Order: sequence, then C-alpha cells, then structure tokens
Amino acid sequence: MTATMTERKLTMQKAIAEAIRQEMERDESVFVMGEDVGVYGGIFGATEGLLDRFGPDRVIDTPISETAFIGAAVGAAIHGMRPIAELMFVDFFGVCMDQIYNNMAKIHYFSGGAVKVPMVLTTAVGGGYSDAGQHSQTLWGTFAHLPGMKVVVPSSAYDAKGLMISAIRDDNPVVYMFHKGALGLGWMTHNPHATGPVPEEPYAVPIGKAEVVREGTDVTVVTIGLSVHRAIDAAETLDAEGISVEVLDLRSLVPLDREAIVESVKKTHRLLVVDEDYRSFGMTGEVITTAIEGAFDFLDAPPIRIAEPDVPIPYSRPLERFVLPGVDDIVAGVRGLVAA
Amino acid sequence: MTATMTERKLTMQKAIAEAIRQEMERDESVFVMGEDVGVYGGIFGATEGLLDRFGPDRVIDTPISETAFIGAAVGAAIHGMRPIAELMFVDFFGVCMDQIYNNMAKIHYFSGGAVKVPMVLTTAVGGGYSDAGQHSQTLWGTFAHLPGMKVVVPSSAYDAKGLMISAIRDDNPVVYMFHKGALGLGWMTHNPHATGPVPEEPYAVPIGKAEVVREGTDVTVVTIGLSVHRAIDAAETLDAEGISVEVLDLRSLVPLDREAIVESVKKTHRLLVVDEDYRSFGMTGEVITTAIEGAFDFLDAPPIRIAEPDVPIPYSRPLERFVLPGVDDIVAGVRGLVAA
Amino acid sequence: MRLHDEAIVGAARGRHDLKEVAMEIPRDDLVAMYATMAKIRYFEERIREIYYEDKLPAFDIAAGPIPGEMHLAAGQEPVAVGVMPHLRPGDAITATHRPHHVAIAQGVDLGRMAAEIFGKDTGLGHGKGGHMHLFSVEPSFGCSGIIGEGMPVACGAALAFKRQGKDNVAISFFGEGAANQGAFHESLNLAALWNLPVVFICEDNGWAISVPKHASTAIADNSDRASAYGMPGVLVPDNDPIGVYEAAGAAIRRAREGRGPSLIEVRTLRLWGHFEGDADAYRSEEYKQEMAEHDPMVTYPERLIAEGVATPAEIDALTKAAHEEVDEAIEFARSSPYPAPEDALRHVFA
Amino acid sequence: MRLHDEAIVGAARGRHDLKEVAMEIPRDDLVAMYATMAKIRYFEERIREIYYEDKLPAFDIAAGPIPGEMHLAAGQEPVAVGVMPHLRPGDAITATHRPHHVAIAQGVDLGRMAAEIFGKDTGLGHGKGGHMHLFSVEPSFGCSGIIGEGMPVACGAALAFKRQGKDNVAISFFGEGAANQGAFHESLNLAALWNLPVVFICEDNGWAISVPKHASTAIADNSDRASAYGMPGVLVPDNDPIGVYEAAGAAIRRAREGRGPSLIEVRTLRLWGHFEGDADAYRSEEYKQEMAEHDPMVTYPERLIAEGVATPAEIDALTKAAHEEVDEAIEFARSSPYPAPEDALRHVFA
Ligand SMILES: Cc1ncc(C[n+]2csc(CCOP(=O)(O)OP(=O)(O)O)c2C)c(N)n1
Ligand SMILES: Cc1ncc(C[n+]2csc(CCOP(=O)(O)OP(=O)(O)O)c2C)c(N)n1
Ligand SMILES: [Mg+2]
Ligand SMILES: [Mg+2]
Repeated sequence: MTATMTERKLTMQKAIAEAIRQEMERDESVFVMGEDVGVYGGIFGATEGLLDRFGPDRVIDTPISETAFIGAAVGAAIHGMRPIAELMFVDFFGVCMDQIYNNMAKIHYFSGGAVKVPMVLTTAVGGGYSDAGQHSQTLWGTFAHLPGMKVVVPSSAYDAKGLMISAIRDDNPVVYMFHKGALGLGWMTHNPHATGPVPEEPYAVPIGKAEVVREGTDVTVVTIGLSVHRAIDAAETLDAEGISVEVLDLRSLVPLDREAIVESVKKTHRLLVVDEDYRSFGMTGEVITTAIEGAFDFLDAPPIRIAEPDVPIPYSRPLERFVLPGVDDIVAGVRGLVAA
Repeated sequence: MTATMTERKLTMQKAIAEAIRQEMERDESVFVMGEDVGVYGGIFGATEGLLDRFGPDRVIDTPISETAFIGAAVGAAIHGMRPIAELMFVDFFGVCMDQIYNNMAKIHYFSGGAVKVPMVLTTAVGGGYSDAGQHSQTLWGTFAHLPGMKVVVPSSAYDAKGLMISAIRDDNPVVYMFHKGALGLGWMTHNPHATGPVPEEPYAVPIGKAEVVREGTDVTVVTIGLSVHRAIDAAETLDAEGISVEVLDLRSLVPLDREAIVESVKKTHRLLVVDEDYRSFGMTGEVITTAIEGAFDFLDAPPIRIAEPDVPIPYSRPLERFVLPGVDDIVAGVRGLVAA
Repeated sequence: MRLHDEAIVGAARGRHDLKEVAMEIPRDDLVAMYATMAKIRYFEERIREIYYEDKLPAFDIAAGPIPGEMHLAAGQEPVAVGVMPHLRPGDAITATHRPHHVAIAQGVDLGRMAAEIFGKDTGLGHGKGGHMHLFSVEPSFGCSGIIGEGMPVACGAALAFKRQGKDNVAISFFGEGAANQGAFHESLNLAALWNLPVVFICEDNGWAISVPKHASTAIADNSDRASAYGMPGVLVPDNDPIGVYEAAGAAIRRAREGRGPSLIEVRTLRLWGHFEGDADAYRSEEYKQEMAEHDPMVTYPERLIAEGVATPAEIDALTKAAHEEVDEAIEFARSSPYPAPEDALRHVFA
Repeated sequence: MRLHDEAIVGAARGRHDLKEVAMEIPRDDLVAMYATMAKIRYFEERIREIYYEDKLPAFDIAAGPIPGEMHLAAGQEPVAVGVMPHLRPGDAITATHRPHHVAIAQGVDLGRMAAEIFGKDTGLGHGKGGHMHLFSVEPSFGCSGIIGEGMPVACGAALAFKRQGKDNVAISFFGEGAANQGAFHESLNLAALWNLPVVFICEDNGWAISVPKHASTAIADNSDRASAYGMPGVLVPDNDPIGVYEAAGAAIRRAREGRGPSLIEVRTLRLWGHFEGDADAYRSEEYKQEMAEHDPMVTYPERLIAEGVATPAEIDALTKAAHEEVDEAIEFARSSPYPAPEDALRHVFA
C-alpha cells in the first residue's frame, strides 16, 4: 500500500462502487451494464448509487442475456467506449464464455494490435455461505488459463479501488473478480478484513504486481482473494508457535507476478499455496511450478497446496466447510511444511 | 497395449467410428447427435458410415444449437439413453459450457448419486494446419480443471477404439477429445503414427491409466495427444545421442494417473512435460506439481515444460509453428534437462 | 393498476365460467389443485420462517438452519398445480432456481426435499444440492441455479421418451426472465424441429430480480414467440389455476399424441422478494398491496366456495391436512442428521 | 426444382421492374453493385485457385500458400453489394466465417485483406487472424469463426453510436444456420429492447455445411422470427441485388433515424462447397446445375444489359477493372514477407 493513507475506512464493496463512480465522472466513455446493476445497485453492491448519479443511459439493466450484453460490451469497447459489464456470478460463465474468451480476449491479437477492447468484466466469486455448486465457485484458474484477458482479484478495500481504476483505464480486457466474502456486505457473515483505509481521491494499483501483505521468514504462503485473510489469520496463530509466515497476495493471476513468488520462496525456502478454486489444473499447480522453475535449489521441502478437492462445491454447511480452505487447514499445512 | 494384437491396421478416425458402430450395435440406447454427423459422417469422420447403418433416428444432425443439443444429451442420458454428442471443435465450448460443466458434470453430484448421466461428448482438438485461434486449441486443461467429467485424449488408433468403448460404457460423462492431426485423415498432412493395429472385436482401454509408450532411463517426457508422437520422434533422435527418453502418454487427464507420473520420475529423475494447450494454469503445472508432490527427492533437476506460450493460436504458418510444441523443441528441452 | 406492463392482473378472472368448466374439469381436480396450493404455500411459509432463524437481527445469509439463497414461489402456485393433474408416471419436469412449488405439485418426496433444503443426509441429494438443485428420480424432477439450463434437458428427456416409444412428456418451467436467454431459443427450435413431446411453461411473474419485464423483453407476450418456432403459444393472463389446467391439458395431450411441443405463458405473481433477504425496494407498496389482493390462495378457494365446488369446511380440512403433511416433512428434515464432512468427496463419479 | 425448401429460387426474378426501380435507384448504384460483384467473384476465384496450389494431388489442408479452412462466398455477392451503397463512413459491420464478399463490398483494404489470407506481415492482422479473423478499423469490419459471435458485437457498436450521438449503423451478417444459435435470439431481443441502430442480415444459402435448412430450422423463414422481437422482418426471396438494395436501404434508413433494428433474410446461393476441399457430396448434381443457372454473376449483368442500364462494353470494362484491382491485391499479398516467428508473442495485450 504505497499511496497516501487516510483514516477513512470503506468496505471493499463501497470501494469498488466509488472507483467506478469516480471513473465515470472522469470519463464519459465509461458505462456499466448487467443484470440488476441499476435500481438494485448490483446484487453485490458494485454499482451502488450509480443509477441515481448517472441515469439509465450509463447504468443499464440488461435482460438475462449474458452472451448479448457481454458481446455488446465488446462491440462498444471497439467503438470508443469503456464498458464495465457485470457477470453476476462467475459460475454463469458457461452461457457466455465464447464472447469472453474467444472474442473479447482475442480480437486485439487477431487484428495484429489494430483493434483495442478496453473493457472490464466484473464478476462475483467464492463460496462459504451455502450457495452450492453453481453459485460458489471462484473459477479464476479457468479464466487465467485462456490468453488475452487480465485477471485481477483484490483482497482489500484499498486494492479493490485501485485495481478497479487500473482495470477501467487499461486498454485491454480485464476480468475483475470480487470475492463475496471479502466485500464486507451487510448480509454476509461479518469479515473484519473487508474494511480498510481507502483514500478519497482516485489512485491506481498496478495490475500484475503481487504484494507481500505480511512478511515472514520460515514459510511463504501464496494465495489470492478471501484466502489472503485466511492466510493472515493462520499466520497470527503460527506466530505464537514461533513460525514466521510470509503471505503473498497475488492480486492478479494474469499477468502473474512470478518474480514475487520466486523471490519470496528464495527467502523462506518453503511454499504453501492456498486456493479456493479447484485443485487440479489450476492456480496451485501454476504457482508451485513457477517456484520450481525459479527457485528449485532453494526449496527445503516440496511445496504443498491446499485447495478445493476437485468436487463441485456442496451445499450443506459441513460439506462445504470440508472442501473450502480454512484457517485451520493452513495452520496444519504450514506446520507440516516446517516439520518436513 | 495389452489386448490381443492383430495385423489389421486402422487410422484413428476409422477406429473411433468403428468403436461407435460396435457399441451402437450392442446397445440400443446409444445414439449420436451433432452438427454434420449424418450424411457428412462428422467433419472429422468420427461418425463415418453410421447414418447408413443406423438411420436418422440414431444418427441425428442438429441445428447449430450446441446448448440445446448437448443439454438434450444430458436429458436423454438421465432418461435411459447413452448419447454421444459431438461438439465439432473444442474451441466452440464457449457457447455451451454451462450445459457441459455446470449441468452434465454436476447433476450426479447434486443428486447425491441418484441420477446418472452416462454420455460422451466428443470433440476435435489441436492445431498445426493454420486454422487460427478459434479452431486450433486443445483446451483440455480447461475441461480437466472442472470437476465431474472424465477427460480422455487418445494418441493411437488402438487406444482411440478402446477408450471410446470405455467412454460409452462409462456411467459418467466423458469428454472424448481427438486430435485432428492424429486421426489419419486423408486431407491432413500425413501422419504415420495415426495408423496402427486395431483388433476387430470390441475391447476396452481403461480410462485413467497412463501408458509408457517408450521406455527410457534418463528423462521422462509426459504428454498427451498428438504430442506423444512428437515426443517419440524426439526420443528417437535423442537415442542416437545416447540419451534414453521415457515417454508417458497420459491418455486421460481426468482421472489423472498420478502414480504413473511419479513412478517414471522416480526412475529417470528428470521430467519434461509437453503440452499443446496453453502453458499457464493448465496441464504442465499439474503434472510438474504431481511429480513434486510424489517424487521431489528423486529429482536431479527442476522439471521443465514446453507448451503453447499463452497467446491465441496465430494463423500464419511461421507464427503457428513458433507457438506449437515441435519435435525440435522437445529435443532441445531434453538436452537442456540432461545437461542441468 | 398494472402489475404487468400490458395486462391488468385479474382482469380476466371471470373468463372461466366455473359452472361450465366444471363439466369439463373433474371436481376432484379442482379441489386437489387447492389442496396442493395449500401445501405449497404453507411449505414456503414454513421455510421462510425457519430461514430467518438465527439470521437476524443483522441478516447473515450463511447462518441458521437453512443457509444460502432462498427463492420462494408464494403466488406462483397456480402455475404448478394447473399442470399437475395431467401428469402421468414417467413424465419428467425441469424447473428453476424457484423450484419448490413445481416439485411439490409433481409429488416429489416432501420429507426428502425438505431435508435437502436443510442440508441433511436424508435429503434428495444427501445435502449436496440444496434448494436450487433438487433431483428426484421417481417422479423425475430436476432444477438448477442457472437461468434457462433446464430447457435443453427437457428436450433430451422428451427425445428419450420418443425414442423409447413411450407416451411420456417433459415439462420445462422457466421464468419470463429466462425467455431472453439463448437456451430458450435453441430449445424451442429443437423441440419443434424434432416434434418432441415437451411443454414449455413460462412463469411470467413480471420480474427478474429487480428488472421488470418491459426492461428485458422486446415484446409483451412470450407466448407470441411460439410462432418463431411454428408451435402453439398460449397466454394464461390471470394466474388462474383453471386457465393453467386447460392450457396445460391441451398442450400435454398434444405432446402425448406425438403432435409436438407447445409454449404456455402464465402471468403469475411473485408475492415476496426475489430471494429472502431481498428488501424488494424496487416495487412500490401500492404494487405489493395490489398483489396481495390477487393472492391466489385467497381468490381461488373463494371461487371454489362461491361457485359451490367446495364448502368452507372442506377447504379448511384440506388446508389442515396440507399443513400436517408439511409439518411432518419439516420435522423429518429438522431431526435428520447432517452428512459426514468427508462425504463431500463422494458422488463426483458414479 | 426447389433449391430452398420453401421457395423456388428465381421465381421472383421479375419482381422488380427495373425501369420503375431505376427511378428510385441511381444508375450508378446499379452499376457499382455489378462492379463490386465482379470484384468479389474474381477474388474468390483467385483465392480458390491459389488455395489448391501445392495442396494436390492428395489434398493437404495445411499445405500451400493459403493453408487452413477456406470458406468462399461465390453466389452470395448480392447480399453484400445490396447493402453497401447505403453505408457511410463510421458504420460498422460484423460478418462470419465466410467474410470476403462483405469485406470487399464494404471497402476493406483489398491488399491487406489478401495479405492476411496469405498469412503475411502486411496483412490486416499481421498474419495472426487469417481468413476467418479479418479486422479493419476504417472501415470498421470484423468477422469470426464462431457461429453467431458477431451479432452481440454489432449491438454493442450500435449502442456506442447511439450513446455518442452518431447516426451510424451497425450491420450484422450471419447465415441461416446461425439463426438457431442462442446469440441470435439474445441479440435481436437486446437490439429491439434498446432500439439500437442495427440491421441483422441473414444470408440464407439453405445450408449449414451439410445440413439443409429444413433440418435445422423449425419454420420456413427466419424473417418471420422478427415478430418475436417486435421488429420488422423482410424476406428477399431471390438473391437479387436490387431486392437487397431496397430492403437494406429501408432498414438502414430506419436505423439511422433512430427507429430501431430490422431483420432481413436473403435467399442466396452457396455455389461451391462449404469450405474448399468439401466434396459437396450431400448436394445432387442436378441441384448444383440449377444453382449455376441462377448464378447472379450471370443473371444480374444480363438484366442490366437487357433493361438498358449498362452496355455489354461497360460490363466488360467494369469486369476488367475489377480483375485488375484483385490481381494487384493478390500480387501484393504474394510478394509480402511473412511475419517473424517470434512475432507470435506480440499483440496479446495492448
Ligand atoms: C445464466 C444466469 N444468469 C443470471 C442468473 C442470476 N439470476 C438468478 S434468478 C434471476 C432472475 C430470473 O428471473 P426469471 O427467469 O423471471 O425467474 P423468477 O426469478 O422471476 O422466478 C437471475 C438474473 C442466473 N442464475 N443464471
Ligand atoms: C458455435 C459454432 N458451432 C459450429 C461451428 C462450425 N461451423 C462453421 S460454419 C458452420 C455452418 C454455418 O452455417 P450458416 O450459418 O448457414 O453459414 P454458411 O456456412 O452457410 O455461410 C458450422 C456448423 C462454428 N464455427 N461455431
Ligand atoms: Mg420472473
Ligand atoms: Mg448457410
């Protein structure tokens, strides 16, 4: 957190809405569309207050036609606008992925750089409140695997604002994922980490830079999104046991800050990757492989990973708790790693 | 290749069509649907001859409505049929992924095992013939990341038949991917590996078992699909240099035969992973991480990977050649690994 | 006042002369429809009540005996119960994220359904699916959390029936919001093209969360879209169980006889918020008041009594029986055990 | 003989009385349409010829100066040229996997387009896109390899124009096969709902690869589907440039004036296989023969001459000029350098 600090604190949700509002004020070409972004203010509040401020021409409620309106965002972006399109839950990507990965993400490349597609696709991710397997996934691994779009996932209110501003100003398509459990919504289980200092004035957090959110010397925990908070909580517990944990918040998966991963592993010699996405063929493998590629000789133990064990997210509370990474899982993982 | 050998040789394409024909003869509940599967016999010949043999009630040409007909396959599978639905190119998954990953792959789980969805989704993958970025992808990493569906990719005619039979008989949804360059199609650049011995009688190749297609002692090359042939060709070259390469054909990504990976790495102490899918957040990271998890102490050098470098597959020949893994790339990779 | 943009709800209430209809519609069906409506409404009320347990005062969606999203169908009972009397064993239904009324009308095991909503091991899916993912084999019921997802599946069930020489039908329920999803178009075209025994039933409650129909749909009536597929399209304008009964009866008969699919649109009412916890601030008090006046749980039994189809005492008895059945199901659900945590790993593959 | 299931091609040939039409349609446009048709056809012929270089005798799709799939539009010229005279600078077009005729008619740089098809560094996309991914900024043209993918994009371009206060329009071309893709439905609804300046033009060549329209589409005319969105739907039944001119002119005017979207369906002819290398065995020789008889490159100039709009000498001169322009573009493409291999890594991000 390098920008000027202020005492004002916001939830991540308010920080996102503020970032969009400020950018809409600054730039006429920015507009928002999606289901329930208008009078409802976005199911997760990302567009709160915008309809009143900017009216229905710039804050557009859409039919449940994700292919049409995300594709329309692509078309508008090509023609001088900077649309923000909201896919209500990332889990719905399957009805519109072609427009996202084959069109939004590839037109710039196909055109040899001639056509730009400056748009933001916002979407809510994550579980933990018994919304079952079609409303609780994070799926960032899926998006990060497919080239041509940046993928950002803020974990703090400060980053949420700064990354949204960067995303809107970026000349590339940016998929901006916010974890429902990190937003600080009134109707979600209270999350103290969701609220943090956020400067009033607009500022940009660079896309593609990870952040060491907690320094440590014994083990590096690499993660993203809500699990950053889980990792910090675990680190506090472990501190009491004399284990010093460094927590690296990736903040974006594309571009992936491989240097930051390698650097931290070179320092701690031990790596645990925590991911709320499905375990296999995803983020955990990529981060571990990055460490292997860059810091193989520095590793004192094989890196380990804690992730969703390749099952659809179950509904029932004990089942969901079992599959999602928890603070206890991280504590146990780190202990095992240090003992190895 | 454990089943009885016969001298009869088939291309992979003919082997697939034969497997489907034999299963349709055996089981009335098996039927095929997709675009151009009828009179055309499938754009890649997977359903060649089936319309004549079984008629339009069991070999059904569809509109270009992938969501509808793949979803219909799900519905038919739930109600006693064993549909084979063809998604012409895997690249088109974006228009119908919801039916695939959120419905086909999850209903069994959501129902707590009560509902079965025994269907096969066939699809063509791979590039190498200048079909550009919406017709040349493999995307198996995307499918393998999402739980609830098996993912198989044959590299030989023998496996193609045996895996298709297993897929049809499986009570789970199986995504069956055939690499266009490995099919032995008359209109594709001639591929000598595409033709091989195939018994006349039906036989099953188990899903989830990798195969050592070439034994070696110095380096393990793990790969899948057409790249198996590339790896074998590279191994021949390296043999002449005195480097002994073991080639492991994964054959399926879900389930992933982790034991086979670990076992081979324990033997050779060196791992190269070759993948025609996008590099990041995909198969290469998963295989390397699997080796790290199971054979960290056996590794003499950090595993390396050769894959599509996270750019949409370009059209122009020199560009495409640059991004696809080639025999030369594998040779160079192995040399580097041995020197490390 | 216009609850729906283009039709005054209740304007067509007098459309069915019950005396005349009674000649066509067996009295038993008329009464059974009420009984099922009572069961549905009480189920939704009980779930609603329990849903808020331990979630308040500061509403926490993750807390309480029933966590997660909860989409209740109070007001939409007529759509479900009007279809039900025409169903036969083996027929298949796909429903939506708002599935309880349809499942109850079809006769899905109420106890196991409630248990699933409670996340219990005795639930239809052993707690894996929850309220949006209720699956039953007999009767064949499925639903989903993705808009439009069930429509292709219904086509597939119908295709299976056709291929197997059965005269079963598949019914696909979906909201008016879903009618703008690509799956609607593809499914209706496929069903018409292949002459499949499917009936598409659009539950037009006028709202997709906070978005009114006029802000999502370029024309007034989705039933008019049937012509784009060459299939019959019928509008039931008044949330009337009898209107649904007639329309669904004709459509299902047609489908069973191999004469292909139909589209029925029913103007219905979503009496409560989109999901529980929804402040429903996008609808005026006046609007909500008028909805309450057209509550089918009031108007339908009134009619049955007024037209002499049932006596007040009969209605009371039916209501009581319905409540007892629901209470028993809920009690079963409440008292059932949770699945073991590691059971999360089961049932990925058969 | 029926080339299209429900209409005899050419039956309506006499529909337009040219003398009368000539009063409305400037002679220049009539003649320019021919000139563009000649350019398109010759371009497709040349590409076809070169496509087979080094690919035969055993056809190898990966070989030759132009590898990969190749979808040519011979026969579909009228659809493209009938739209073109109504376009203004700033208008946007999205086309399909069969894009050349539309791009040429819109005036996309022919040399850079040819170079892209050859995979050259001077191509529109420096060789990255190829024949299915031609993108031009001025004029604004895009196409794609995914069925229906361009329709939402056209809506977005139209939305941008509207918001920017421009009177530009977006035109989306798509095949009759694409009309059964979900994107069709969602896009038409969105366009009508938001009153966007878009014109949807369905190129109905009767075939989606090997699948005839009657095996994919539940009704005869996609233009009739316009009513499902409350927009005008027009059928041009005879692959007639003048019919397209009239329909497109009216629709584009309507869109420019802020009166919303339209859907036009044109019965056209895919004279060749779906892609080059397609044996086209699913269409009879008789069928192909009849198509040839209705080749617009024969019938249209004949009419221009017969009706006194142009002399044979003029037609010849236009043809020759068109050929020269194409030859030059192809020569430019052929002689251009390939991109450097490692350029593959550029242009992922701006
Ligand atoms: C593909 C998809 N898009 C969006 C959603 C989020 N969502 C859930 S319910 C709903 C509104 C549905 O409206 P309608 O179809 O009319 O059904 P109703 O809720 O009125 O019963 C939306 C937008 C979803 N579940 N799936
Ligand atoms: C979503 C999707 N499904 C399937 C295909 C394969 N495909 C390419 S062209 C084509 C036929 C298209 O028919 P139509 O829309 O009528 O256009 P035409 O080829 O006749 O010009 C098909 C099925 C595709 N490219 N995209
Ligand atoms: Mg609704
Ligand atoms: Mg066509």
